[in-house]
Amino acid sequence: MPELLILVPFTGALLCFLFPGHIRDVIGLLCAVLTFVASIILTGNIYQNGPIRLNLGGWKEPLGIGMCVDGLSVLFIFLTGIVGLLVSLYSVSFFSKANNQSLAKHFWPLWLFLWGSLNSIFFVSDIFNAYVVMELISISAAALAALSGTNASLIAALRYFLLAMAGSMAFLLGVGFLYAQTGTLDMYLLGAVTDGGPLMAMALGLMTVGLIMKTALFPFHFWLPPAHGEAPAPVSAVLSALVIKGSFYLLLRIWCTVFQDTTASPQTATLLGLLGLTGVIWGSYQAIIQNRLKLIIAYSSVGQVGYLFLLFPLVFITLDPAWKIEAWTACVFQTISHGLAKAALFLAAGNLIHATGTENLKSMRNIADRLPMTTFTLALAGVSLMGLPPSGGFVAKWMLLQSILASGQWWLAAAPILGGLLTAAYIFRILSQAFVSDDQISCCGHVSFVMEKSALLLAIFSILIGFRSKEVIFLLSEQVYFVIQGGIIP
Amino acid sequence: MTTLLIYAFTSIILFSIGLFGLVSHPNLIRKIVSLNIMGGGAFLFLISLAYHGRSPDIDPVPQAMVLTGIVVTISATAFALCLTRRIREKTGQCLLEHCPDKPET
Amino acid sequence: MMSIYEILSILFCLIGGFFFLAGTLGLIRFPDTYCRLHALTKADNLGLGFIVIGLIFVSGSVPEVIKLSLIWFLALVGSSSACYFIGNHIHLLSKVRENRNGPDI
Amino acid sequence: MNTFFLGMALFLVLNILAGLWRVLKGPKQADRMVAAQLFGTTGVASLLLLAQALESPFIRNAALLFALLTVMAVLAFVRNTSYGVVEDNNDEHL
Amino acid sequence: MGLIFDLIIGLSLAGVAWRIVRVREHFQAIVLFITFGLLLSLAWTRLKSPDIAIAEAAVGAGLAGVLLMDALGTLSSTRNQPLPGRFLQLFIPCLFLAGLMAYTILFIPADFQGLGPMVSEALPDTHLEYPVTAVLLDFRGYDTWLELGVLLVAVLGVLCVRQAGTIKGSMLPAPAEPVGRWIIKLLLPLMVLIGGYLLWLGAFAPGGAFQAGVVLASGGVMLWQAGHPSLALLHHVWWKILMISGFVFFLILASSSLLYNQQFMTHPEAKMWILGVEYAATLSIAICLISLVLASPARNQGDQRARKTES
Repeated sequence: MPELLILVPFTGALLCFLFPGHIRDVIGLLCAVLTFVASIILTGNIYQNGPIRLNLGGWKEPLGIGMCVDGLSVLFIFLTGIVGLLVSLYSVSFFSKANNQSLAKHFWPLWLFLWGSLNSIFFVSDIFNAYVVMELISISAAALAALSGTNASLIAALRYFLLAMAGSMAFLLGVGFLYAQTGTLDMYLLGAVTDGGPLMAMALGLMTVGLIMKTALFPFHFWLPPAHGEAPAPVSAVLSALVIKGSFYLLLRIWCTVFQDTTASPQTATLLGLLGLTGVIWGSYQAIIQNRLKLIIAYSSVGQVGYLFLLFPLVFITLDPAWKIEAWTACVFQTISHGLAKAALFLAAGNLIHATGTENLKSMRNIADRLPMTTFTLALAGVSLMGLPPSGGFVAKWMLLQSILASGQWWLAAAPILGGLLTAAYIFRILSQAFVSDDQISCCGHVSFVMEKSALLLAIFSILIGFRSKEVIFLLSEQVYFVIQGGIIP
Repeated sequence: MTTLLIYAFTSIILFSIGLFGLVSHPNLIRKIVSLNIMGGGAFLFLISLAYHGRSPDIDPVPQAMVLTGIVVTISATAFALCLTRRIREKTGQCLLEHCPDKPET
Repeated sequence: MMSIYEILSILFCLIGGFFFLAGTLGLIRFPDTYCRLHALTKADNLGLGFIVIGLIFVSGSVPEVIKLSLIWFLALVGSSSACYFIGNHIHLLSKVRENRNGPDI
Repeated sequence: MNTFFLGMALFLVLNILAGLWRVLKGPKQADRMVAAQLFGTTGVASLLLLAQALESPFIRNAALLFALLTVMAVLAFVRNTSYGVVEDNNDEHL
Repeated sequence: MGLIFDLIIGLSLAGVAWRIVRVREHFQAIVLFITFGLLLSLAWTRLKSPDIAIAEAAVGAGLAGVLLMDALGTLSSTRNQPLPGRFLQLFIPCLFLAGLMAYTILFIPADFQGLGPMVSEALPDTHLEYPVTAVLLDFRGYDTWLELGVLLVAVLGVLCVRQAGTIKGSMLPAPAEPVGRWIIKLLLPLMVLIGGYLLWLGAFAPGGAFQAGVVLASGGVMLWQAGHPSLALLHHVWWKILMISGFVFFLILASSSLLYNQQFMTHPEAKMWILGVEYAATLSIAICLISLVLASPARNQGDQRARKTES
């Protein structure tokens, strides 16, 4: 089953590259549905039967490359599946519009490649393999970011790409340092190495820096808003909801399996938490003062990514194990609900921009009248981002706050509280514009049914995930390859 | 051991020089060249490890990794250069500074 | 004790090295580009030729000899045509410059 | 014997380093290109000597490729500069 | 003598790299980068990694130089740009990082083993003779597959940036002088021959698909540089099929391993498989690299400018 999640998108990408015209849409959609179904089945499978490990080519580690599927990876796979399917639906309609038609032939192969490589990074269990997959992701993501072809998008894409390349190089050097210390590349064998010398510490530093550059944590966030803000709507949704999550996932894997108790030091974890906190406040503040709709949402991603990094001080600084698991679950939950909500927001923003023909927030009036569905979508996704009950965002932030209080690291509590308030500020700023009625601007373009509904469905999922928190917590605490306190289960 | 140390030191220096060039040089082509130097440094480190291994043969795993890395790097370089040229064509300069979109005629 | 082939080999390699030295000195010391091209083609290919001959003396088998001579031949073709291209290029450039500056002077 | 070949290779590398002076100095782009071509040939010789010194005959293939491919950069240089850019870089020498 | 050689190579690599980063003129930086490739190649040789040396020779001397020269050629003026004044601000952190990493290096265990012995132990099971090829195609075949994917995605990305459907770069005008044509006639068959030789060599000695692919790609690029129309004659469907062939070969292998209910990515134990995968990979590497060089957006502009200067 995990193999199909890689094979199907890649095959689809090749077919989309070979065939012309509308067959492409059919193939793309078909592959999206198949991949989605496969990801659902895989998630169910792991939920019931626990983690699995494949040895590619039949070679055992450390000689061969393995593929690991556990609770953490299926959650990301599941997120990618839902977002991928709905974004694919949306883009069939989006790219059939007259001014976008020529873009479809580049979009489909690149997007399916990106999907396949995202799926393979969630299965990764070999650090060099992770480097190759990351390059695959960076190139296809940068090409997609440059899809619209405007000056700003080209420059943003190149800036992202140069940064991603530098991050990969740092990661590669880190791989070298790890290999020098341990003589193996498999993550789980690396995790079993108990003596963490300076080489391990340096490798941890290099890999962490390389990955937070790609995840757009605070001091390295500068590339994100232009790259995500300038791309076409479905691409922004994918970049914000999935691509930065790919590198975050790898960061989690590396911290939790490779370095967990040997090298990961409280100081580094605190530093990451501090950067996350700064990111939450800075990103949300920037989102408030922007005037272009997509830039607001892009800056909001900078803020929301900050939350994820609160995981490190909470999990890696000694604490009651029960609360550790709570913090760990909260942050991963936040990743999922942010992914869903952000994709919904970007798709809805695409609808708005398509209908009103402008990106400026001030000139978007009357949309609540004309596009009630899209406005509803914005509101729902906003609820999840702000963390109001009963959304997924609420569950995540509630657990986060609880574990912060239990851990006694009071300063971290500023993130969910202040962040929530600031998020509310920019979401309401968008919504208040939507309800302003202005007689001068009355006409609104038509938005197709599929485009509206796929955005709405994503927003609904971001709320619904709040009701299924038990299953998610089970996947994250029981069905993973590692225990948060240290040691490897199987 | 000494050979390993000499080449490992060199690789570290190359990596840092490449990083310095990447952040300090405004021109895009030069940034890409600097990235290639960084890559050269990382590859040199891996190969010096392969040489260091005590078995009589050279460790083939880092060699295979570096071969893969070279392909990846040349593809990435070509892609980045293509983006650079496109930017050059549209904005008239090879810099990362933002320029407002001109209406295309 | 060294065999006669080894002594010959050392001799030829030394001659080759001398030509390389001469080529490099020419590259550094000669006054203009055409002269430097001269240094490149003559000295360098003779240098490579002598070194190849020197290595042929110690090489074990016929295929090795063939490969060595092929390398020498390719280097000859490569550098002579490169020189032609560069020379042609400078020549064209100077002509363009003359045309441009012609009326003024 | 092998030490002698290694020494010869080292001598050629030193030659390359000396030749770098011309690359730094210029003055024309063509001069730099001539230097690069010279390095190509010197590098071929040096690789051949190393192949002998380290007794790994397959290094000769690397030398073969250098001999085969160095001309490509020159071709790219000539074709690009002859068409678009007519100016040379350091006009102060003219 | 060996140590002196190492020291000199190390120092000159560092010096050349420093100069590349600091020099004002772009052209000089590129010529120095080609030299840097040569020095790296010597370093690989010294470290007894002929595979890497061959790959570096093929990439560094040929393609990287051509790519960078082409990119530079589109700059209508290569006038010096002032370096930013923030020298120390950026230099000190980099120096600090270098110092830190250099200190760390001293801790590399002296009894470092690596995976070498394990590979030579498992080598007979792969039916391959050369360990590097075995690692590339068998033990870590997944990496090689994805590497071909990276190459393919880079081409897709270039097409996307260019907003073009096919790869046909506009042809350069054929050279007027006979020498250019003569050299193509002479070198091209040799390139094909040497590419084939390297491919054949890969089964038991340094060489293999990537090196052969780069040599073939260099031949193609040279053909294009000389304005020869033969590349344009290839129908674009064939072009696409050749481009994806290596990736598809691995894909088919991976899917069929599912059908036989074996472990993912296992392959039949036959020499034919290795041969097939090598050949397909070589072809698609060559075609992808040619496409990457050919798909140059500024080409038309350059030609227009040339025409302007001529008239």
